[in-house]
Amino acid sequence: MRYIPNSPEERQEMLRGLGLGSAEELFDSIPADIILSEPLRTPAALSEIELLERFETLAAKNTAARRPSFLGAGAYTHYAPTIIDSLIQRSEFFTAYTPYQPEISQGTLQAIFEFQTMVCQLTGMDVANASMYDGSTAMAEAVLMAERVTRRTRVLVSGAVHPEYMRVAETYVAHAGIELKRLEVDEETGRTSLDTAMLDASVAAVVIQSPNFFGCVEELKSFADEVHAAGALLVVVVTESASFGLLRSPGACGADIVVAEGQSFGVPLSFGGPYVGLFATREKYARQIPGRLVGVAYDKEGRRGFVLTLATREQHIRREKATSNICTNEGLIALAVTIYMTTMGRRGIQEVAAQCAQKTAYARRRIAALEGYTLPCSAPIFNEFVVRAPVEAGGLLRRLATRDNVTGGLALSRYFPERPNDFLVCVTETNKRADIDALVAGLKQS
Amino acid sequence: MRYIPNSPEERQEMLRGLGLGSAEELFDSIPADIILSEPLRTPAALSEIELLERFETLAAKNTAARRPSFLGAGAYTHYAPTIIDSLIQRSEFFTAYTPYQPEISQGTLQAIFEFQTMVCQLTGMDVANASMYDGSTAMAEAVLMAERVTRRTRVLVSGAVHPEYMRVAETYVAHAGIELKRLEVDEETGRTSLDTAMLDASVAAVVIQSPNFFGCVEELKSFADEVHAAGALLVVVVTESASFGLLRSPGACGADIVVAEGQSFGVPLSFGGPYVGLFATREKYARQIPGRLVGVAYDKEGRRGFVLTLATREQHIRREKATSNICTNEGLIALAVTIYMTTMGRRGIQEVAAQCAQKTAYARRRIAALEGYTLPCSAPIFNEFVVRAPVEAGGLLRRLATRDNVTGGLALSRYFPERPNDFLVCVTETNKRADIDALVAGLKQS
Amino acid sequence: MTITKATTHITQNESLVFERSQTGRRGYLLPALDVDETPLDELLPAELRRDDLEGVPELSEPDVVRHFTRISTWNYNIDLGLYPLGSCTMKYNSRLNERVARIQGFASLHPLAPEEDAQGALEVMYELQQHLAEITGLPGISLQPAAGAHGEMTGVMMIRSFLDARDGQAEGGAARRNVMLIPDSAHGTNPASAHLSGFSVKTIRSTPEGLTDLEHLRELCASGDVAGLMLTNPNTCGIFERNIKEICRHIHEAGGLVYMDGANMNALVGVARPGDMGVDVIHLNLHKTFSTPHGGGGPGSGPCCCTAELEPFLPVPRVVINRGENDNPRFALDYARPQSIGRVKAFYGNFGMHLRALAYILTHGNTGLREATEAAVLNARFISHGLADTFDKPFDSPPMHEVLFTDKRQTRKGVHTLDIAKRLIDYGFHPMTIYFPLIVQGAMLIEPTESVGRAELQQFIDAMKEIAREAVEDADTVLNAPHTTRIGRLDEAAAARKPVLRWRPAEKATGA
Amino acid sequence: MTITKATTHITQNESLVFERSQTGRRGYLLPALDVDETPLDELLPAELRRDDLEGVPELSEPDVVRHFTRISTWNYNIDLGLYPLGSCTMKYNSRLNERVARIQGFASLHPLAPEEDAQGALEVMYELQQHLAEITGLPGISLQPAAGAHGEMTGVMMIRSFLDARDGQAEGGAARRNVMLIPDSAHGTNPASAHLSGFSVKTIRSTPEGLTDLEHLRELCASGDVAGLMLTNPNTCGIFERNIKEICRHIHEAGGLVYMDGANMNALVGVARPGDMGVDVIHLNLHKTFSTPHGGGGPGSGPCCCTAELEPFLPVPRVVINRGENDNPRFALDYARPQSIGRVKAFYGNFGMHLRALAYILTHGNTGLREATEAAVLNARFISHGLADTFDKPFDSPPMHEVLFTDKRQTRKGVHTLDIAKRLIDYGFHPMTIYFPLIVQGAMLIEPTESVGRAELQQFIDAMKEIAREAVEDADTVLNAPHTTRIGRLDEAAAARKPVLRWRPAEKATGA
Ligand SMILES: Cc1ncc(COP(=O)(O)O)c(C=O)c1O
Ligand SMILES: Cc1ncc(COP(=O)(O)O)c(C=O)c1O
Repeated sequence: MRYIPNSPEERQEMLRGLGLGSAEELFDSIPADIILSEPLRTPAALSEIELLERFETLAAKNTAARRPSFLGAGAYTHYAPTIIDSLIQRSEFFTAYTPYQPEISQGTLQAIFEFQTMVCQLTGMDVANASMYDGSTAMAEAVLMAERVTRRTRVLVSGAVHPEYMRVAETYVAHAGIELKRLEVDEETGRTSLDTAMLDASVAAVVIQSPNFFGCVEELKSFADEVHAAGALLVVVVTESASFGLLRSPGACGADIVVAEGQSFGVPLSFGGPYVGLFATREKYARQIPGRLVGVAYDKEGRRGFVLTLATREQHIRREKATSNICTNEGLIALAVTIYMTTMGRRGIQEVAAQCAQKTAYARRRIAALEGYTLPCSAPIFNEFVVRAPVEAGGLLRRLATRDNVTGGLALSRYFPERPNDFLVCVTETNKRADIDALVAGLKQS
Repeated sequence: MRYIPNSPEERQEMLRGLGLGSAEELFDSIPADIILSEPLRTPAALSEIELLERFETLAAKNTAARRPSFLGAGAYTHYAPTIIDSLIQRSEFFTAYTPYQPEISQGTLQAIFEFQTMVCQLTGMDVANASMYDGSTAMAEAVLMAERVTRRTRVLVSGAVHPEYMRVAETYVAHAGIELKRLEVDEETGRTSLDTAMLDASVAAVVIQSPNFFGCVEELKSFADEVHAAGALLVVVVTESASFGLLRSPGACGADIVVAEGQSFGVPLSFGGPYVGLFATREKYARQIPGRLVGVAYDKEGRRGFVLTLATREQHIRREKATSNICTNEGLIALAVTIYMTTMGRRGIQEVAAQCAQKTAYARRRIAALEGYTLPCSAPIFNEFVVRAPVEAGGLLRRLATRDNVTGGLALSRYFPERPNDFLVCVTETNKRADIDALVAGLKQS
Repeated sequence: MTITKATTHITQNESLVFERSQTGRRGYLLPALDVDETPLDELLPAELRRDDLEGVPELSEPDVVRHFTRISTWNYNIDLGLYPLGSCTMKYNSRLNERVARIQGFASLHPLAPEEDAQGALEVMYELQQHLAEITGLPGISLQPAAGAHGEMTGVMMIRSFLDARDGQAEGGAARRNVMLIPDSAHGTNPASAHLSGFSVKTIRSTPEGLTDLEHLRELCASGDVAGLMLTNPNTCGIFERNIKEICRHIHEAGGLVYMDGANMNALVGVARPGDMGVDVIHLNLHKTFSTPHGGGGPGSGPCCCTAELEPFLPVPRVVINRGENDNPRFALDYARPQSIGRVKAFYGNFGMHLRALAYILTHGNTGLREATEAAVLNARFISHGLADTFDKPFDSPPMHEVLFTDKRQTRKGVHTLDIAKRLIDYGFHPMTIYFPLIVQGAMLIEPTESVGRAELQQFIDAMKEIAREAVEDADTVLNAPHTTRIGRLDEAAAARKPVLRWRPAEKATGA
Repeated sequence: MTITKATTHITQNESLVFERSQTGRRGYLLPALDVDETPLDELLPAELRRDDLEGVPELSEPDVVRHFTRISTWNYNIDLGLYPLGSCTMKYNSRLNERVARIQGFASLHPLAPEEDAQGALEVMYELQQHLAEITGLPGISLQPAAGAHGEMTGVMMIRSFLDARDGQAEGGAARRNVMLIPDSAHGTNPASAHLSGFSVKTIRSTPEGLTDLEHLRELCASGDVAGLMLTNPNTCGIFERNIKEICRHIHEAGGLVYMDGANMNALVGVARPGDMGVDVIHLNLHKTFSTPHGGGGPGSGPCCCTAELEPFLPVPRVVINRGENDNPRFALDYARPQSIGRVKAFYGNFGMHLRALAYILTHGNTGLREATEAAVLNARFISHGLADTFDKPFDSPPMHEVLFTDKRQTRKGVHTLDIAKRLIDYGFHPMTIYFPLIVQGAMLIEPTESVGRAELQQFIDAMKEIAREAVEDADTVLNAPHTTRIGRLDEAAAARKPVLRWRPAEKATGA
């Protein structure tokens, strides 16, 4: 096997040096009756040429990857500067382990510190961790943290939170003695309506996504006041990080915990992962935060460096009492996001957001003008919006795909069977006017 | 411009610091009447997105790049291990300059030393340089070197040398007082026939390509004896380096100078360049060799290192008396070739050669069996051979391309108008049996 | 000889991006907006908008490239040398697999694309599931978990749901069995995951041989409230639990299920299968055994593999195969699994890692997979043998893919595991895993993997022996190590006391 | 404090691949042969075959990756810091351009593919030619030369052919004019290229201002045998030849042509054009001005640009545009140029570099090209100003994109240019170009390019000043520099006396 340095002959010599007659003897401590008697029934080795052909063939079957697309709903098509991928491919970054030995891991550690800082800047919070698996698990961890902080056990979750995030939260709390209650969504505005009656002393947190799953920007400030009045925490979820470039930060709106999916910042769609969860909160909750944290430290000569810190929160020290069971996180993806934020920078992140909003407004105007199509939600939006078609949306989108070679959006029936004709359209800076016009033309014909 | 660190504001400050009022003043030493009055009429700046789209569109027009191909004739389609490109993309290699400062260039210098050594091993010679522009200029430099060594002015060049190499040599010697004479090629064997009458005391060198342009392996040994008897040098040219894995080395056959095109060793076709010229010779001619040489050197503590050496041959010291005018060579391509030779290694290089020969033999048998097609040359071949079609080859190949989506080879009429029906077929380890069968089927139909 | 410098070495003092930032620098360019512009206030009311991105850096592209290239040189990495972190399986990361993961048809595929337009991706996942089932001997696979700990949580939650379904719940909805047994040698994520799944953890002692104490296990099982056992095998001492079948039988007889932590599967692939040992559910670390890059801390992938009995409880959606017209396979996502524990992550897991792991399996081939296991164990034995006379080996059972030593013989002179680890850096090696497992004092857990050659293993052994010598003759050199890095040991205690977790403008220095 | 080591730092002692090689290791796998095998002897008679590849290394893939990754860390590079090599224009190498060059439709295109199947590649070359013509003000372009020196040879050979065609040949076929004038400050490739083209070289003196001596030029022209002049502008002292038009007029009046060495075009792009100065032919270094990577010594690309008068003499083939049916453009290769000097290279030049250069031009845009020129000259001025009081400036004309200093003020204490250069390494910088141009003693030619920010320029200035101080107060530190590299100064004289130019088995050491 070409990845194994020692040749068969060398390995024979080594075995002899150890006084062993054969490789089998290496496994003498395994009872004979559980030793495999014949080779695994997996395929024989492929050469590089064959392997690449194989995967190229498979990739070609993913026809959606070659089409202009208006899919969003938790994963977004944004421009990613080329330097991101060339930098994260340096072996110094991608083949390194978790930075347990700071003296020879300063590259990773400093990058994480920069990541934590930029996440705080975007979310408007004080402290951010080194990353969670993705936005959905970050939200679940936020719910668990709210319980730790408030010692209360009920959590109100907006019905306009990404349905898959909701399912993940349900799984995470199933055995944690936490009850999730759903907040209604206002038909007309598309925004979450908070039934204050539900906001009693048992409520640990209220979880709001903004822009929400239907694309509507929530009035976070007003939520914050009511939630805090009830002694609960406001958890804000962001699935489209590009919105940070235009929308008032959750922190500025009074959020206590902000979780987000960072994929929009230079991370390939890659059929859903690996992505990266952003997790930020207030200074006072720093010791309740899940996951890794990097902090400043100095050596004897007073030189500044960075280390993993506040480890007493974590599983390898605290075991079952840890703030989370997470160990490996999304390091390299967090690095990609860091390079994205650094390259686009203060102005670029805002320009991307502005272009998303502008192009979306254009698409919205064009579609609203179409005979038979309506836009059910009245609230302000960022770069996603619901369209109500005169016909069943699933079939409509299929026609668009096959006839007009455009993926027109997401049929909401996937998550909401009761909404057969609605679909969610997402427009980003990468959608050309021509693509939008093609979409509109396609809708018109259908 | 995003590649320029200093912002416009910063540059203004710097100008002020220099007591300048505007950027224009930086160019005060240029007479006003030759200063451009308006901007260049080149296009306005493209964003990354636009630029990539632009080049993808252009690349898509290169339909030949997507077809199974049997083109060779100086540029060959071989398998290149993936690690080559990922290693040469390390900035430590590709953004470094010529290693003039050995203390901080040992990576480049050691790699060149390894390159020189492996070139010697493959060619069977004593000394190799750090690379020439490509095989064709390497051959021209060999002719010039032969004149320097022998002080004779006539050079006999086989008519079976790559026609483009021949043209390059003609240009190089045009003003060097060297006369090139062509050696006939035997119609029946396809091999060069050496007219001993021409081998007089004025002959500096005899230049033979093997395998030659028509794919035939030359009898180098017998040439060597006659050439040396006449006091001339034998220059051997190799355009298909993969052949080193199977054919007796030119050195073992008595060559005095060996030049080769290294593209076969992991270098992309890239429409003809950049490629890399290999240049090797005998110890005794080391100080007559053109181009850079890397040698072993030691520091005060006796640590081994590598340096550019024998620089007194070169233009920056010797100016018009230099052995060549070459300065920048093909460093990074030589590195790619070094990584290829190291990865494929002793056995891999031989296996590639064996597979080329085997698949070529198969193709040859299949085509020979075709009604109306003949193989004019009788000499042994490596992985290229001439096919004589019953019809005009140009049109035949065009039909194969459009109808059967295969590039069947090179019509020899491109270089030899007198051979309308002949075309050159090249088969490598990358041509699948299915491709060969498709070619044969296509020929049959035509 | 000391050198005075105007500027410390440029690659040694790269500042933070924020310190490098200069107002007005720009590293990007977007295509001009191609639609007619809508006034901002029509887009969004002012109170919903932000004015600026205070503090976010402004840099040119070369600034960015130089910054990250420079700091990257402060990292050790696999391509530089041996990275013998026990339990982490730091093996060669194939460039071919990186290339595969970047094929446009995969990299640009949206997770919500219609199934019929994503058949290639679903096929990749399906095929990987098949191979992992064959490798583990467990037929039910979910690729959804994003890392090992995530797979653990998934697995123990499945056990929870299985038991609840089987036993029903006690009055008051409490679970009838809620004790999860975990050896004291287990990785911290095990108890943490058990806790997250609502189990209370009881710890099993290890024997002097470094194996699970069967006696103690029996005792604990007696209590009747045992839901299951989480066992790592080979365990974190690098020793194969040779009583594994008996252990599984005990747990099963006690009405519980057995979870195996598969972090150490690099010792078993192609040699023995957890399913054949009686294990009910396991997670794999694709970022260990199957060489997907660690990336400085992730991403990982922690597929969960289980028995047919547990399969109904796996997370949804499942990737399944249906026979379409003229029965060509059609791959689909199946959500109709009423007993499923639900989702543990949005979408389908870290697909990019699935691609790499499948490429790993296909590149090795079935015989290559076993060959890698043999080479990994052989290398560990080579080190075990080479250091046996120099360092204390707490257990003399033969090690599998990793070998455990302690600092017992070195402590006399005040040299501890941490010092030995730091000193190794000066010899050009990454340290081994230290102070894990917790059951031995000053643990040094060494896992060379199959990706290292004989000569380098010998260099490592020589270095360790030399350090042992230094520990006696020149302890200070070891106690003050490392001496060859850009910074010395950092004061982690102080860092934790007054944590500085983000940069603030106050600290702005002069950039580069 | 000295550290004893069992093994020297692993990244500091990587051996040669040959020393690492172990018989039986393998780093490749090919698909199995899929045709029925022919007996070797039928393929080729034994006397034409070789038995083995003696000495060629055998390594696994991880061995190879580790080997080249380790030795790569011994290189300085642009992404680490300032690389101020005068005359070399070491600017930022865009990753975007690297990506463009790797697009499969270009990378896999065979040079002999039928023109109709390679239209995209031909269009790339055609468009690049158009832009270079606009930038130089010279309409005739050939992209065939592979580097600057190659472009020089091409250009002067064109002059040769032009003159022969214009003047005919003297009896005996000797050329009527065969003197090429070259300033004493010229780069070595200029005389070498002139010689290769059959010219005899006469050297022109420079004035105390660092300009071409017009008086001397007139004298030399008087002789009547002047074929032309090879001039670098800005010249290699970084000074613009302000008399350029007058110089060209003189040469033209004397019946010669003017060749301009375009290596320093980074000072002129978008600001002034050689064609407008009276230059007849020039080469460009795409690997300097247009940022194609130097690659540790190449590949380069040296397009030749000339007047309409000289165009017929350009190498064949030319890339031309024809209007096909319903006149969409059709790009073609034109060989029918009877007066052409012929080919200078197989195929069409270093196409991969053409792609990168075109990407550079399109990414900058016309205004960006000028902006880069301004920034480059500004940075050089900044350094010139910052070091003016510390180092000797041989000429006080304002520098363009590079600035020339000498070691005059430092030599008193025995510190020379070489020592200053080596000492710069300890400060984290790559040295400047040294001992070139030859017309000044101890030359230090500094070219920062536009790719470096203010703060780093200042660090460089501080370092140079500090070294100047050291040269007085602590000369030994400078004389023994560098102190921070893996090896010290190497004995180059000894290396040249007994050259060892290849590894031989004899030298085999123990590998890693
Ligand atoms: C034995 C063991 N179990 C579980 C884990 C957790 O895996 P992960 O870090 O992927 O969550 C690890 C890895 O650190 C481990 O070594
Ligand atoms: C002034 C000058 N002329 C010519 C050359 C030769 O260019 P190349 O190295 O590309 O052959 C160089 C580059 O070193 C140079 O600096």
